[in-house]
Amino acid sequence: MNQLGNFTKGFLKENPVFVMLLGMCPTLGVSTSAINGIGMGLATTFVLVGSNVVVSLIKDLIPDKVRIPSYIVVIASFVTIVELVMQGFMPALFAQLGLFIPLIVVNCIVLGRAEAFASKQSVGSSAIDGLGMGLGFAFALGILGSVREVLGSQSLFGFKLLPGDGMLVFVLAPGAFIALGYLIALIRKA
Amino acid sequence: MEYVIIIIAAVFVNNIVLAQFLGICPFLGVSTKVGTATGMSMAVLFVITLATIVTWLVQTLVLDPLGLGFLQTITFILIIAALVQMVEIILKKVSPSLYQALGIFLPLITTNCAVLGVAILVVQKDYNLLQGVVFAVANALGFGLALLIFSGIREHLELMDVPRRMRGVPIALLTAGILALAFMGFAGLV
Amino acid sequence: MGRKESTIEHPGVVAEIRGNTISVRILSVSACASCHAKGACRMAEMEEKHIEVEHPDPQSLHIGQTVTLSMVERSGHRAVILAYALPFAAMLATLILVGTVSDHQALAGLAALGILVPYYLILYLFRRRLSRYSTFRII
Amino acid sequence: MDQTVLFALLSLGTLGTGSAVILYFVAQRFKVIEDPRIDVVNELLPAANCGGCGYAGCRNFAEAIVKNESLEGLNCPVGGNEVMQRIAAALGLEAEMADPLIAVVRCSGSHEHAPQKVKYEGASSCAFAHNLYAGESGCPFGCLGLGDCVVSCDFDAIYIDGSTGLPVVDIRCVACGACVKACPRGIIELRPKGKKDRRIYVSCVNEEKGGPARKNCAVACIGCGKCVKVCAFDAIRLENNLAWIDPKKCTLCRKCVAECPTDAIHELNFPPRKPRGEEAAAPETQTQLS
Amino acid sequence: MKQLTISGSPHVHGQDTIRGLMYGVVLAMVPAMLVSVYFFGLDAVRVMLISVGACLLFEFLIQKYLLKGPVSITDGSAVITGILLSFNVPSNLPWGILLIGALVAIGIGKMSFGGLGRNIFNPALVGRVFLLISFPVQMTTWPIPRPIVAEGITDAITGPTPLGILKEGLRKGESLQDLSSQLPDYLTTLMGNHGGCLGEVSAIALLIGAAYMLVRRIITWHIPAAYLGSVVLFSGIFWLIDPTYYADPLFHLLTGGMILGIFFMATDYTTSPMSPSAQLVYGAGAGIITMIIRIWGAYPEGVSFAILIMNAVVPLLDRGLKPRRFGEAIKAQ
Amino acid sequence: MGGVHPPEQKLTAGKAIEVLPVPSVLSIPLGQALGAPSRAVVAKGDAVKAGQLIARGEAFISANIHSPVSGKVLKVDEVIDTSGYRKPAISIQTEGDEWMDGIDRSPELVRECLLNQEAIVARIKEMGIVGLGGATFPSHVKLMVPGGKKVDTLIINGVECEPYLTSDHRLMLERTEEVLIGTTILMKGLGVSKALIGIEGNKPDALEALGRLAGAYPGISVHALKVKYPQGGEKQLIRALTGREVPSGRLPLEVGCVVNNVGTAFAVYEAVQKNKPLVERVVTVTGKSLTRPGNFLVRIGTPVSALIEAAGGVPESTGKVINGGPMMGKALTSLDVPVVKGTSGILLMDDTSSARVEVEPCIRCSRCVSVCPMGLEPYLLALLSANEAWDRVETGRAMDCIECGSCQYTCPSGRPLLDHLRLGKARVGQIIRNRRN
Amino acid sequence: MAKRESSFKNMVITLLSVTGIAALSLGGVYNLTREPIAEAQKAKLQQAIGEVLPPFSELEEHEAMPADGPDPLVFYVARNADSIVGTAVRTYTDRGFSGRFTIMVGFLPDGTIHNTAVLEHKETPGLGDKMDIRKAPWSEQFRGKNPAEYRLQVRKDGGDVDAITAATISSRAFCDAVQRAYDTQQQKGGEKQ
Ligand SMILES: Cc1cc2nc3c(=O)[nH]c(=O)nc-3n(C[C@H](O)[C@H](O)[C@H](O)COP(=O)(O)O)c2cc1C
Ligand SMILES: Cc1cc2nc3c(=O)[nH]c(=O)nc-3n(C[C@H](O)[C@H](O)[C@H](O)COP(=O)(O)O)c2cc1C
Ligand SMILES: Cc1cc2nc3c(=O)[nH]c(=O)nc-3n(C[C@H](O)[C@H](O)[C@H](O)COP(=O)(O)O)c2cc1C
Ligand SMILES: Cc1cc2nc3c(=O)[nH]c(=O)nc-3n(C[C@H](O)[C@H](O)[C@H](O)CO)c2cc1C
Ligand code: SF4
Ligand code: SF4
Ligand code: SF4
Ligand code: SF4
Ligand code: FES
Repeated sequence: MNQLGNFTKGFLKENPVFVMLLGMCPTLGVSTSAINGIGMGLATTFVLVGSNVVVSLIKDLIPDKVRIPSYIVVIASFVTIVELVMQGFMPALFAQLGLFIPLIVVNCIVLGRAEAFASKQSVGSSAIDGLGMGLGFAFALGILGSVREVLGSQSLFGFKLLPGDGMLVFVLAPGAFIALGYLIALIRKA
Repeated sequence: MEYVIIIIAAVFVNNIVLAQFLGICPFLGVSTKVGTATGMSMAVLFVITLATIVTWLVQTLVLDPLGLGFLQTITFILIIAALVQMVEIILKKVSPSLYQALGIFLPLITTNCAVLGVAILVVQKDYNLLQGVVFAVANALGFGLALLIFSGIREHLELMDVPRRMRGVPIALLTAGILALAFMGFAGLV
Repeated sequence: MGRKESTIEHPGVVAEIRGNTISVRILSVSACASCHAKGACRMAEMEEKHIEVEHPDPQSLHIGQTVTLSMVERSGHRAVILAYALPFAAMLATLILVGTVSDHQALAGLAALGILVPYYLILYLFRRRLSRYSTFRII
Repeated sequence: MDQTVLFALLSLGTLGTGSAVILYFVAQRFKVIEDPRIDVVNELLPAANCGGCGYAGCRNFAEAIVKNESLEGLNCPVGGNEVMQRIAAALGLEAEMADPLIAVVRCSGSHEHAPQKVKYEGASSCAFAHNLYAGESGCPFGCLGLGDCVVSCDFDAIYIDGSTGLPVVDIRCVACGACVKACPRGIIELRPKGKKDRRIYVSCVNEEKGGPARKNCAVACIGCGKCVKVCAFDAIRLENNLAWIDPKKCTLCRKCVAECPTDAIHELNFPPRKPRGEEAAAPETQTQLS
Repeated sequence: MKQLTISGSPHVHGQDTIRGLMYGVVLAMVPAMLVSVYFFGLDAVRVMLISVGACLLFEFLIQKYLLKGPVSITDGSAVITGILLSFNVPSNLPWGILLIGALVAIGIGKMSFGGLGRNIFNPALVGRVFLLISFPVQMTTWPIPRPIVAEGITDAITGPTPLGILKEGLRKGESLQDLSSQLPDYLTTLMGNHGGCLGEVSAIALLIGAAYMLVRRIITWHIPAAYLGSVVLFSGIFWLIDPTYYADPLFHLLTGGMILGIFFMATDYTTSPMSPSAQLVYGAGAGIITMIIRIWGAYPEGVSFAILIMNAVVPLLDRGLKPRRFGEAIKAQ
Repeated sequence: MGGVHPPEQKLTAGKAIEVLPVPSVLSIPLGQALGAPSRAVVAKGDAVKAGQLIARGEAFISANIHSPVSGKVLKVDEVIDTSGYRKPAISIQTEGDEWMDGIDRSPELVRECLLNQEAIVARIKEMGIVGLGGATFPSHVKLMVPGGKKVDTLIINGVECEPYLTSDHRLMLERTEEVLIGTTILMKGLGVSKALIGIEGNKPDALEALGRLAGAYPGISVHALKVKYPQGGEKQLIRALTGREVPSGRLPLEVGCVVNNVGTAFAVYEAVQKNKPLVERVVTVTGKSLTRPGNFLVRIGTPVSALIEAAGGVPESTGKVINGGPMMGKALTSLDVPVVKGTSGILLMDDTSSARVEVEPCIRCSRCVSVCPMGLEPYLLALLSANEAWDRVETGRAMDCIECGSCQYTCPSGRPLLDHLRLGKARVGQIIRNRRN
Repeated sequence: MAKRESSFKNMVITLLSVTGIAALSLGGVYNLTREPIAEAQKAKLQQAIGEVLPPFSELEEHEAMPADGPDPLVFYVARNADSIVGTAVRTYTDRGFSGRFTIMVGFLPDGTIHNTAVLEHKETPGLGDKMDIRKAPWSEQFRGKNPAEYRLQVRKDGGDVDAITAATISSRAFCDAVQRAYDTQQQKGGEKQ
């Protein structure tokens, strides 16, 4: 597969959320607004790219049997970096995303990519793969966040589209499930 | 009374799956057989409790005194991963037949975000150990409750003519959404 | 007529035949792996386990053959209770007991972890008794 | 060095070693890495999960292929030779060329040929109707027309023709065999597709004697044996009053088709017949023979 | 003689049909509909018409254009959903919100699962709770009933429901005795002259319908009895413990759509369990959850949530509580 | 538990039993009794007398068949049976009416039975008596109580809960004493001292007739039962009369009972006291548009068409001809099929009254669950069967279903529940058999 | 390069080095971000104090136990030169819909409320969170009111405060928090402890 394909497949064809149904927890948890969704997506992208690069750099140094723990350490390090940096420089967003930032560690997309892709490919394509997947994730979260924001508070990226309150359900937990359910039904090939 | 409140809050009002969006993957993944779901809930109960005790000890005895709070994510994930594996090894050593029966009966228990999430939440909420464990147990029970209810629904839906597009994950998410809607009735209980 | 009980079934591959004892390799997958995306998300969560099964007619099997193992659901539940529910109860009880008696949280925590050692030791002593419970069949 | 960094180093180092030890023991025993070739093969398979290969799903089939280390006797009917060849190439194995098959409905008891004598009401299930009674035309072997085969087909390749009441197989058929299993009367058979899709087969499964068979259906095989006699290639077998053409021996010469007094033998996709007497010299027959 | 027909036995069929049962339920709701029109005037008619019309329309559109299957809007189930949805909203609800409610009830609650008989949750309640959480203001602004004969049609004034008064008052620390002057008496709640949804106001009209359904055997006694019993028991115990803080059972029964829920919504075939024992557990569970929400929850009334929660448990109940099998009780001698 | 109450429609309850003239050609299927088909002992061209053994039941569960008429064997071949499939049968051309020696055809009552237990069973076996309540189970097998089992009660099934059918009712009225004597013989054959006769409350005349005479027969008592379908089902009847429940998958023997139909009791009387094999039976021919519905004494092997002819011919509006009652009977594909030992009635139904209602989705109304006399969940079993989840069909105890049809009768959605259940039972039965081997 | 073999030694070494490197780099990042994080936290507080008080030059901080609460309130006394401009009180309530929330209330020396700001809360988005000025103008009504004559209760309870629609509980709790701040300020707010 060419590099461009590696990059774009994450958006629709292999979208981690809509098609592969990975990382459901953060998807549902932080998509209360478009901004939150995209913020989370970008944080994940950073971890993905970083860990993909490092993993593909050190892949030959790691004995098979400690592969997974080593990868976990690598990923957890990047997550911690994101945590610290966000806490320092984006405290508001960090407060919004809360628990889900440390939970990037267990997001299957991240480990899955490290394990399935980066551990076999070159640094360059691993980075691109990570970027593609990460942005695909961000894209999905952004869409879900937008839908929930528009329906839930009649605004988008914080701008009020219509006066009034919107359907509160979509800001709350049930709306997350319902909106994602219909989005997946819409996007999947029936 | 304090514990009762923690339990009611975690099981009903802020159900870990339906309101906090943790452990969605196993929730959507395993929950098609009622028998398996109960077994799985039991296993998760044990693992979450064990992980909470260990991580609490590490946090209060090691990380906090040394000012290493920022290493929380990375240490917790490593500890939990190792713990889960250790339980497996011990079980295998202790009783191969038990271990075999579990192998057929249950999917593997993994370090999913529910386990890590609860461990982190316990620290975030400044609980002492007993509170923390009660909180963890309550969350595990909430997880089990959601899993059990849901496995019943899924088993039932499997026999129904759900429209093609909605089959599988979309209808599961939708059902989870309505369930979350129903659980909002418990709002304000604590 | 024997009433049929609910059973759990699991595919496996015959790995070894020793007399009437057949060793079957099964692949145990993680909870999330039962979702269809496991191809993309295949972390450590796959393990091979060997299950020993008695078979009356080992000649009918050959190594590498795909077979289905079946187990009565009830023995699955019993295994869960022994492996998880009881140690959980022991842990919780110790924690509460030591916690209230000594008022020292860390101690209580360590004691709760410590109780698992004797528990599993006891389980170990009874392993022969336990092996009677879980019986598998090849179907 | 900063104290925090030192502590971090110490505690994480301990932890790392700790997990290394644990994982060492874990790995010793049972950590497996799935054979990556399974994935490769799985990717090549059509993901229809129809079970036509004899395995529970595509992935199981992929496992079987990789484990088997040979493609002998393994075939994915959906992907056909093309896919098997690609798999062979990927694994460095030899692919067996299988004749492509297709489902053939061996009943011609349409409303016209086998008039309806009674009317059926009830569950739309051939399996149930088969247990209940002989069928609307009275033929106890013929198609019940309730479409169990249609339901079983994952490829929408078989449908009931409203005017005849009989199932029709179209080109989407991948010969997965689901309908063969579904039909309670064993009417459907997987037969070689044949060159240019040409096929000759006995379109009847009635094992009654001539009289009773004829009574219910004008185009039933009556077991008269004329086709057996006329076949020069010994391709036709007569058992239980029913003729069956062995596709391995049949050369598509079409002699039997003309001979059958009840038109029970069907030919498909042949050019219109030349006047009698010339067919032996027909070029198709020649190529088939060689 | 014409052609013979063949089929498996039995060769005869009883009287019941889906339509017969569904329109029976509709008929049972007529008294309550009339009372609601009496109290809320044209507004009630408007809400009911929009709700039923929208439910039918959405069901039609979805069946025809999304599912591309047969259209079965005449079977009466969507009519019931429409009426019950309108019974569960205040009479002054804006039409836009009502449309959303109908879309949610039919689209999310029913058709997404495949339509009649396949849904897990009570469609009307899905719509209702969705609205309640989405539009808390509009959904909790209750016009005071003003019998049309008395006043003619004017803009209604709004006021709280009896349960609302109770919850608010208790929160402020007032005792029931303090509140009793604000609360309607039993006769008023029975007749329906107090604030609330269309269908929760007149207990007597609903009871007439319920009696009709029981007599015609459209519903059986199990669910209502268990529901009623557990509510009475639960609220009774607390009432006996502290009558200044906990309202009496009769008050709970006659307010907050309890009668509507017990007889018309908890009994929905599709979303309730099958065996009598499971039905008893289901009813009792719904009663207990209702009372828990009423007494300790944020919402003054809990019927909708309780029924939805029990709906979710129905598959488990069906699985665990089987009908008594012949030959099971008495072991082989 | 459970049950429905379909309109009774006992049109022929007041019609006395008529003797149907002997037809010229009869065909007697070899597989009339439950169990293995009998083997023909005559060949084409043989001359036979009425009452002569023409096929022998050789398996353990199998029954002898006797010629119902005198005449010549036309062929031993296949005929279309009730379902349209071909089954082996003996065809006989009637010639005269000559009976085997020793058969007493006089109406005279013979009260005293001199045979001992073994001889009774042997006689019943020899005479080819099978249960006439519908299942045609060879009666002698029921009398041979396996060692270790203890039977204390004989139950005589005079319930006749199927709508329309009245043959048992007429038999109880017109052959009251014979039925009672038959019962006494069955008691002796079984070695029990107690017999309970169960009759639905809607047949007061039969209750009265039997009740009046029963006093003279020690051990026999007559009981009125609640009118509901399927009160006559063996297990339901046992419970109604004794309070005992036959455990799932077991025989009535398990609770010390044996159930026989009143027709069987009458046939036993004739076999033991009059040496007469089972060659004729009472058949109700009924239907709302029939001009002459009635109860007929018919030779086994008589074509159904002849029977209907006697009842006034097939009305134009007929849509369905049913062998048996409307709840459990089998629809016929052709009127040429013969009356067999198990034929209790021939019911002609109009298109409209027998047409199935439109099938709609199950609305989970739970009516089927509440009417199922066996406490099953028909909606679920049917759904599982349609989804081919055979293991769950089995654990749901589909095999307990007595195929009474109450569930399908009552289902407002018109679901073909019993159709699916039958299929499920067939498949599960197969699976169980395979597992045994 | 060939994969390294999974010997025990190799594994320990690998994991040690991986964790070691991780620890080193994380320690590094932590040291780098320690400052900004502390800054950010302080800034949030500063901003809140700035919002609720008129401009000032010095700030002084002390704590005091309220009469009716489990935890102390924090007082930030703001001065310009020597005159007190006002006092910001970090107060809380446990009667929120989802438990405790903390707000900052600024009082002018005469006890008039200058402004309020929400610090942390878990109230329902779209309902209770309207008490946050960034979400809705609801809390503007407190500006310039003196709790001495202004009854800090929602109208439903006979006070002067208009409740947030459908979030009376949050509104009530908000009043509770402000009242607690006012009471404590009146009793012991002025003096240091
Ligand atoms: C395999 C088999 C064996 C039976 N054995 C006996 C028996 O030993 N004794 C007996 O009284 N009935 C026996 N029965 C008869 C049943 O109890 C029952 O009377 C018969 O199946 C007809 O019942 P029905 O008309 O209610 O369907 C047997 C039935 C079957 C199918
Ligand atoms: C649903 C159902 C209804 C039945 N109704 C009757 C009935 O009304 N009268 C009767 O004699 N047998 C009836 N039977 C048959 C009895 O179960 C039983 O087989 C019979 O009485 C045994 O007697 P037999 O062997 O003499 O036929 C019914 C069976 C079933 C399954
Ligand atoms: C999911 C949910 C969230 C809620 N969130 C709040 C909240 O944040 N603040 C609040 O005061 N009430 C909240 N409520 C409570 C109700 O809106 C309650 O009826 C209301 O506070 C009191 O009614 P009123 O304000 O209309 O008088 C919530 C209720 C639910 C079900
Ligand atoms: C007794 C009875 C009660 C019903 N109750 C409801 C109800 O509460 N809400 C509703 O949407 N439909 C109700 N229906 C209609 C219908 O069953 C329901 O929409 C199904 O859930 C649709 O599958 C009821 C029907 C009956 C017969
Ligand atoms: S027609 Fe039959 S063989 Fe062909 S694809 Fe369909 S099910 Fe398979
Ligand atoms: S071919 Fe077989 S399965 Fe298909 S409709 Fe005919 S009888 Fe049914
Ligand atoms: S399931 Fe069987 S026994 Fe039960 S009602 Fe239906 S047919 Fe009768
Ligand atoms: S009677 Fe019919 S509609 Fe009712 S539950 Fe049974 S199958 Fe479903
Ligand atoms: S993302 Fe939470 S469990 Fe998988």
